[in-house]
Amino acid sequence: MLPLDHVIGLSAILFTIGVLGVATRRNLIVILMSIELMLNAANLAFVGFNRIWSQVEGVPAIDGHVFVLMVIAVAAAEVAVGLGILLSMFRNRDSVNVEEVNLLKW
Amino acid sequence: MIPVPDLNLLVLLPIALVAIGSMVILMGEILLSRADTVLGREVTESFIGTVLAATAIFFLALTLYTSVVSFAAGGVQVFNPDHPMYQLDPFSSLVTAVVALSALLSCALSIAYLSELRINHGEYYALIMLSASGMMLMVAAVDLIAVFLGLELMSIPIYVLAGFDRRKLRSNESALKYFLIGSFASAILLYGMALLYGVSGGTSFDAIRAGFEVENPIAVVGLGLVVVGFAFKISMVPFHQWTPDVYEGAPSAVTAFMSVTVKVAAFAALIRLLAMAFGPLDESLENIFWVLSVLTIVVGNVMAIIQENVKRMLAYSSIAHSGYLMIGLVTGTIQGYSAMLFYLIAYTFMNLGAFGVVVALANRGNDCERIASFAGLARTRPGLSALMVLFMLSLAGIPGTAGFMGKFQIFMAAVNSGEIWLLIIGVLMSVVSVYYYLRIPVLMYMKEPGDESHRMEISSGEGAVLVFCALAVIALGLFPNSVPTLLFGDLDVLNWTRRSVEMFFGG
Amino acid sequence: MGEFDQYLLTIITFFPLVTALGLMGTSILASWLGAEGLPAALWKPIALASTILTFLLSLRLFAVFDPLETGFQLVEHVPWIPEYGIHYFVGVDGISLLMVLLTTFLMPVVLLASWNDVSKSLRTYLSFMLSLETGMLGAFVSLNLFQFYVFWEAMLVPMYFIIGIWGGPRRIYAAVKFFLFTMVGSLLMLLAMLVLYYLSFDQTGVLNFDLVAPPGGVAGGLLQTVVPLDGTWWQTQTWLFVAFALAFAIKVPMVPLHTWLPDAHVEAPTAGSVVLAGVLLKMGIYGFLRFAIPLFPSAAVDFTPLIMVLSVIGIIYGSLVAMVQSDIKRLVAYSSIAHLGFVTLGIFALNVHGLNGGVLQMVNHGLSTGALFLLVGMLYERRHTRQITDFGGIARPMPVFAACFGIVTMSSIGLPMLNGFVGEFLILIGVYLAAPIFAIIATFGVVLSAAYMLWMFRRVVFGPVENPENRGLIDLGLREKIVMMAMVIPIIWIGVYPNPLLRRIEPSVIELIRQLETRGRVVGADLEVAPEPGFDSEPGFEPEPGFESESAILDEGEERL
Amino acid sequence: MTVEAILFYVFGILAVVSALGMVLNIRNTVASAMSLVVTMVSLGAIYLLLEAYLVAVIQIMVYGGAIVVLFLFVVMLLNLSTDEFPPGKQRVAKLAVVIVGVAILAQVLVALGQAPLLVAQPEAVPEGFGGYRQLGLSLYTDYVLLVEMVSLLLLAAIVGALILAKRKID
Amino acid sequence: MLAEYTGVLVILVVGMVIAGGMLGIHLLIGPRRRFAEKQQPFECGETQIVSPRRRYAVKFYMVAILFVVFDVEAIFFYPWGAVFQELGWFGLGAMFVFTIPLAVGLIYEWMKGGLEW
Amino acid sequence: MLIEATVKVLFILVVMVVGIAPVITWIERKQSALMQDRIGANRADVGGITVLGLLHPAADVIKLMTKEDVVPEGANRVMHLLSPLIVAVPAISAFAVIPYGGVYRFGDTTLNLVGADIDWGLLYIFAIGSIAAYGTVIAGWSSNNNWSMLGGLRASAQLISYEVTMGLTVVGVFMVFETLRLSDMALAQDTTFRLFGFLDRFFGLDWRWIDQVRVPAWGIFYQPLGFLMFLTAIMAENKRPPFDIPEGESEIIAGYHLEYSGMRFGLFFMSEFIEIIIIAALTATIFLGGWAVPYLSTDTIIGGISRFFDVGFATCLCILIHFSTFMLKVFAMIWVQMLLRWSLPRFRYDQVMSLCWKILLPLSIANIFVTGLVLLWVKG
Repeated sequence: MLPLDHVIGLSAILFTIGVLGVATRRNLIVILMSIELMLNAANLAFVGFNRIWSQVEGVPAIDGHVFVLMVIAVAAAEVAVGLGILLSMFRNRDSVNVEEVNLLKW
Repeated sequence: MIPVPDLNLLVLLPIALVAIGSMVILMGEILLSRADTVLGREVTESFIGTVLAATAIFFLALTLYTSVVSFAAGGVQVFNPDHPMYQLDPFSSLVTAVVALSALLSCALSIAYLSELRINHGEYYALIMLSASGMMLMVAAVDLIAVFLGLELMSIPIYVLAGFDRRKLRSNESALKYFLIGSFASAILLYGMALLYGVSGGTSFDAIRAGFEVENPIAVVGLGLVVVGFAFKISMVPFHQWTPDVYEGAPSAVTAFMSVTVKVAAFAALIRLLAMAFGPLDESLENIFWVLSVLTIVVGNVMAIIQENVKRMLAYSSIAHSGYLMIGLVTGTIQGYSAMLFYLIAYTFMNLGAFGVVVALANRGNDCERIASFAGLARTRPGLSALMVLFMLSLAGIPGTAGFMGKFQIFMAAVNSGEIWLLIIGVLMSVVSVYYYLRIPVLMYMKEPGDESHRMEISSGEGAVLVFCALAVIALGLFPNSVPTLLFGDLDVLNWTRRSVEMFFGG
Repeated sequence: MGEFDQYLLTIITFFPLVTALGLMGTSILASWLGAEGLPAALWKPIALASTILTFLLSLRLFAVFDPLETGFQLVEHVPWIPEYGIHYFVGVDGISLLMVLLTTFLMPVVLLASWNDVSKSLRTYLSFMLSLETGMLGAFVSLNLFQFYVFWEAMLVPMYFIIGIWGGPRRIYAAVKFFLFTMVGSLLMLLAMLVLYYLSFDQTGVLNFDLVAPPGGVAGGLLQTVVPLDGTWWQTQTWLFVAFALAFAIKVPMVPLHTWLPDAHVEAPTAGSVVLAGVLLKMGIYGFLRFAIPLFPSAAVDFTPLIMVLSVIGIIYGSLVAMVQSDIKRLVAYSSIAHLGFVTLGIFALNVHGLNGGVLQMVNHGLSTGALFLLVGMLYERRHTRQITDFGGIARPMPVFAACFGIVTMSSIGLPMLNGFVGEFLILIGVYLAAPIFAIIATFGVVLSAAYMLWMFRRVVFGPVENPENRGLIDLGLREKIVMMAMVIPIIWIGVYPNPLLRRIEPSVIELIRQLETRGRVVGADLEVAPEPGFDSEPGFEPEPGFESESAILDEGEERL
Repeated sequence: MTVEAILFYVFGILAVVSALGMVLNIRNTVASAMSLVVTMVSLGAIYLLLEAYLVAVIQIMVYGGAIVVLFLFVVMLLNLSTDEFPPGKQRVAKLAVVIVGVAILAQVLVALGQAPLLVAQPEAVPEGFGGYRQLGLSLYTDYVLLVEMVSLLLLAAIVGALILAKRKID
Repeated sequence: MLAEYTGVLVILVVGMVIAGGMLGIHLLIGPRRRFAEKQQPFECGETQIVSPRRRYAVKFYMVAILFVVFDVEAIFFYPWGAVFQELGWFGLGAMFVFTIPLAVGLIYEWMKGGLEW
Repeated sequence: MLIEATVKVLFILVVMVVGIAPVITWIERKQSALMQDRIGANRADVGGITVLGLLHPAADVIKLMTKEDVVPEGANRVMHLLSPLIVAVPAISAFAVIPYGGVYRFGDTTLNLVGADIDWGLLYIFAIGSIAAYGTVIAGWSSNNNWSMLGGLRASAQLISYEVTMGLTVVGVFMVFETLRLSDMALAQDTTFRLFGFLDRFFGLDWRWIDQVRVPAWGIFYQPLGFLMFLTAIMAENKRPPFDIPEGESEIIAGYHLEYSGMRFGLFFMSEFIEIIIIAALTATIFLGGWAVPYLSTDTIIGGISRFFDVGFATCLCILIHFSTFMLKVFAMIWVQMLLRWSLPRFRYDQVMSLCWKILLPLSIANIFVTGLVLLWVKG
């Protein structure tokens, strides 16, 4: 029996770490990774909550798990495209420092 | 074997058509680019582009038709009655139709532009259609999972489209920024959804409606995060910073597409979510919307003044329009929502038109986007200038145009809810907006031409789109309740919007 | 009324627009088909013919109009956006009749006058002028608030372009300023309109933008709406009136809000100035008469002193500033401010004389100031300068011009037997009855106006021809003579025999005053009890003298001040 | 405390530490990526403890095995191993984000403290919960629409990645 | 259910012990004689002239990106395969629809040369 | 529970890792020598005793242990140390789920001869394998050597490519056996089926002798194509010839473990051989019936023996038989791998990638759908 409150707490902590990463880091890859961390925090919350709501009116409910699967798929697609964008930019300019993404005022 | 679910496949027709269209385009692009001649015609790049665009338009037109039919039929249809994810009702049918129409117009707008920028790849149309399918899923979703999936399916192709002009750094950066902000926003949104799921035990709107309690702090945080997530998509201040950059950097035709459809879809989904999953808004949320709306209006309008780039200016103006639209959210009434819907439809045409003019001016690989480069345009391109004036006036909300009817209805709804201060601010900012919208007509008509070289001929696709938008702007402005058409009789857009949102209020 | 007359107002209103669309449309069509469009030589004649036809139609309107009947005539009421109570609802009473007439009259004159002015994108120019005419006419005949607003804003756009494209060196500044000023007011008015609309909805249960009840309609118009004097702040009559008044005051313009006017007038091309002075400025006063005062009578009464003060300031200020102008056009522009001060003063006397005079003076000002602008334009056409000092002794080379100039100047000053006199006289009487002190100050303004006008006139027309360039000036040609005749004849005619106009104004004015009486101070104090006409004040309410007769109004006016 | 709880805390702490390591390690991006792998795997373990079996394995396969690999590829191939960028501007905005983030965290934690979720916690989950069988059956009946949509999403990703990353598009 | 995973836990621990132990022993008993040449990266006798920390061919990324996408596809196949017989024709149809876009994607990638090395 | 699991796990580890893995190195040398007409390993001796060269594995270990541990300059020391671990630990851990015997009943207790009988055993191996991919890539990157880097890249690109295909090729098996649990799969193969039973649908007959042909219900008979593809994919996963491009010595010297020496290299080396065993065990389990004796199901065996002995003993004997069968199959598969490794030349890298993306991937998807169609047809 897991302390589910703590599971949600853990997910909140991870989410915050992700937000902090996005906010403070300037390396695009790390920012992307932080975003992934945020998604994972949400996934953890989904799974944790699904443990609570494993039954709704007597029927096994796995909305949370399905959501997580979808999120994982989405994350994969997102990462694929995101790194594609990064590559196309890298081809034109040799940096992944966010602050150098400055042709357009940030 | 499990019993086969009782699926209503016809409901999926709009999305299916768009999806099939995108795949047909991809395959067509491959086949065509490997063929030397087709039906005796030499296969050139522009020929491929035209054929694929025509395919896209064909499929989008079919989608439009099906969604209109579904709207006309009325009623609520769900894909899977046991587990509704996707529900085609008047609201979603209407928004689907709008999305399909604006995607269609964007495709037609892009044909010449793409070859002008030498980025004439058929994938463009496929991506537009994929994105449209995401929007359709999002606006018809009655389940958080579907909303999220639709949102992503909408966004991911647009990230790519923003960077479609790969050789240009600005396009790269635009894509990158949009991607970073967009995925950050979806992560926030997702966490909000997780919390909402946690308090209600289900992801369907019904479950959330049943489980949501204002007293529960987790639920409130969840709702807040969801709203923030959407706020990024609709560029609500203070989550708007990406908008001008992305709009500026992306190829103009893409900007035209995303400035319109994303806003329509995101607002529609937000309305749907708020109305169906949360019911009447809590007052505190209303107050937050109030503040954000004011901020959005003010920031959008004020920042637009100092822009020197048309696309940036239009970006800030679109932020401002988001603010006006949010007035509808503040009211939270049937009138407010239907006004928002009308405004969105009007916004579709006028913004698409405005960007369409920018697109039509793009010359030899370069966008015509400095405001100064519009100087004296009336001399060389009188027709385009006249259209631009019309779209600017509509954006500014001058009577007789769709923009005015939209604003008017929003204002009506707000007055009816007693939001006078909000309106006074909105009105004063409208005056400000007139100032920057008028700059372009001023330059076009009242200044001497500079040494800019614009494209001197307009392609038939662009022309058709611009004229269509112009006619729509005028028609919606003058006869919102009976847009005259030759083929389909009079279109009662006003009642459509109302009919669409009545559903949320048990109508 | 025949079948034709039934749609007369619509036809008059939209005929110019149709012509404009035709002008543009044929060219677009032609360029599509690859054919040649209308030959350029025909554009001006077509536009002129259209305006003249409109004028003839409005003469027909004048003839059909029954001066004895109060209320609106030739009413048309067609659903437009009935969901929101928006109807296409037109009709005229005496006041709007005159305004329509003035508009349709000025347009051909203007077109004729600027025959050679405009060479740059002529067709666009003509289209703008024609659609401007539609906008103005539409605003004058609208009886639906929404419709009024649409036309009110719609006429802004062509005017903006006329100033901005065909204007003088600082035209862009002037155009944008003009546009923005007007927008501020009108958007606030829109808000007030909406508040009023929902008030009416609360009271009647019907969504309705109509000002009065349409013929055979069940719903009462907005005029029946009881606007509370207290309540939520944004529902009090005061605030609604302020919002409306702001919009109209900017348009008039009343003094602190007038700064757009000199710029716009000076920078606008001659035709633009004439239309601006002749018609557009009247729109503000017309708005007061048609909307602001009858809709919010108590607030209007409350604000009378303020508006009168502002008007008087406008008169004095306008005159004084006009006096120091070196540019003729600017001088005329400031004189407009002064004159319109008179008009507002007369209107807000809120009695028959004042209102009569005010309305008449609107027409007069349109004619005389319009004519002045035309004359200045003619001078400018010849010399390309408007500095008073550049002229002198114009009378010698241009006798006809000088004569016309003289008549118009006199009219502007208000010389008896010319139109200006009638209006100003009536106004002064009205104001005197209402508030003598203002009448006195206003009289002083008349003197001032005489001073600067005559001073200008003398320096331009008389004296030796010092500037050699003035020596060879050619006198008015046939076209210009026709134009000037067209202006001068009504100037004199009204001066001598204003009765046909006054006869038509008066019923409307009396109707307006009746509105004031019935919906005066008591109204709205209690939402439940809407007093009947002639209903005396109830005990407990602040007693208000009934407006039984003209004398009663006079008494009331004296008593108040 | 049960074994499961102990394992949860172990993996939880591991996840937090490695997540912090990912965010705070500014010298070595590869190490950041590897930290992320640890986070992902720990999360996978926690999913197991939460009896989300299929999700757990998919988490490890896709997040641990695919997504982070992609990150690692990009990091290594683009030589982004170190990133000692000069200190950035926009301190205020970032500070704001940080504050807001921490505030939300605090809010959620406080909320959790106030309204414990324990109320509804079931001791045991239904038979087959979280296994591939239940999930598979639901996915392809109740959620079949989403599955189809995912494939469109993946199509978009394929097309998009090719368009953006390929050196030459014919 | 969770009991089944004890073995996994055990083998992970044992595996780490084995691998770590082997490394540890080696570290203990292995000799240590360092000099500069030995420490140089092995470049067939040449000194290193190009750092390996540079950009490599884009093909690698393309493969990785494709992998991510198709890996997700694969994970949707696993649970489906396991319950396939229960799902029956409906499941086959659903999976067919699921596969079409991916097949299109694969063909597209193939024809566009995204799979060329 | 913990003890039981530990014993089961340790048993398989001892047998496989300590017992077989060293032997395989010897087998490989001897087999290659045989195929190339050489003598092969025969020098290592303890006091003159060479035992056919069987001492070589021990000599290898001692040698690796006593080598110097060189870390090149510029390398990332932590990562350099970690990567062999990342490779080795997953390789070892994979044994946990491989059933080396069926489920046996001793009175009230049941004995399940698998380290961890988890529900999604095959996926566990995939997941473990996907983690192992980090080892190569990190090794290549951390060495600060161009060859290593290139090798690491090639290795990881190859690994991840084949991971997808490997997964998809076995989906057909899932569909047939309706499970992801390896022990269930093995159990399901402990029977026979009518090879041409599906023809009933078409001819509706009791149709000559051919109808009565029964074969063991092994995956290989259900999924012949799947078997070939899976074997190809999983061998490519192991990066052994003919898929040894990542370490192709003629191109990039030794690939990602170029800069590894001593036991660090030893771990890479060891895991490669452990993976051979795992591949063998896995293919045996999925496709070759695992511990099942063809035509003799567990019940038959126990039933048969218990006619003579007591049931408990019969079961024990059955376990022995099953385990031996399993080991036999494993060795057969190892032998097949060796055979392939020494017969086929190395592919070019583009061939490897084409094979994966252009042949195996479409084929495996097609296989899935054909399997589905046939299954549903047969079921009716």
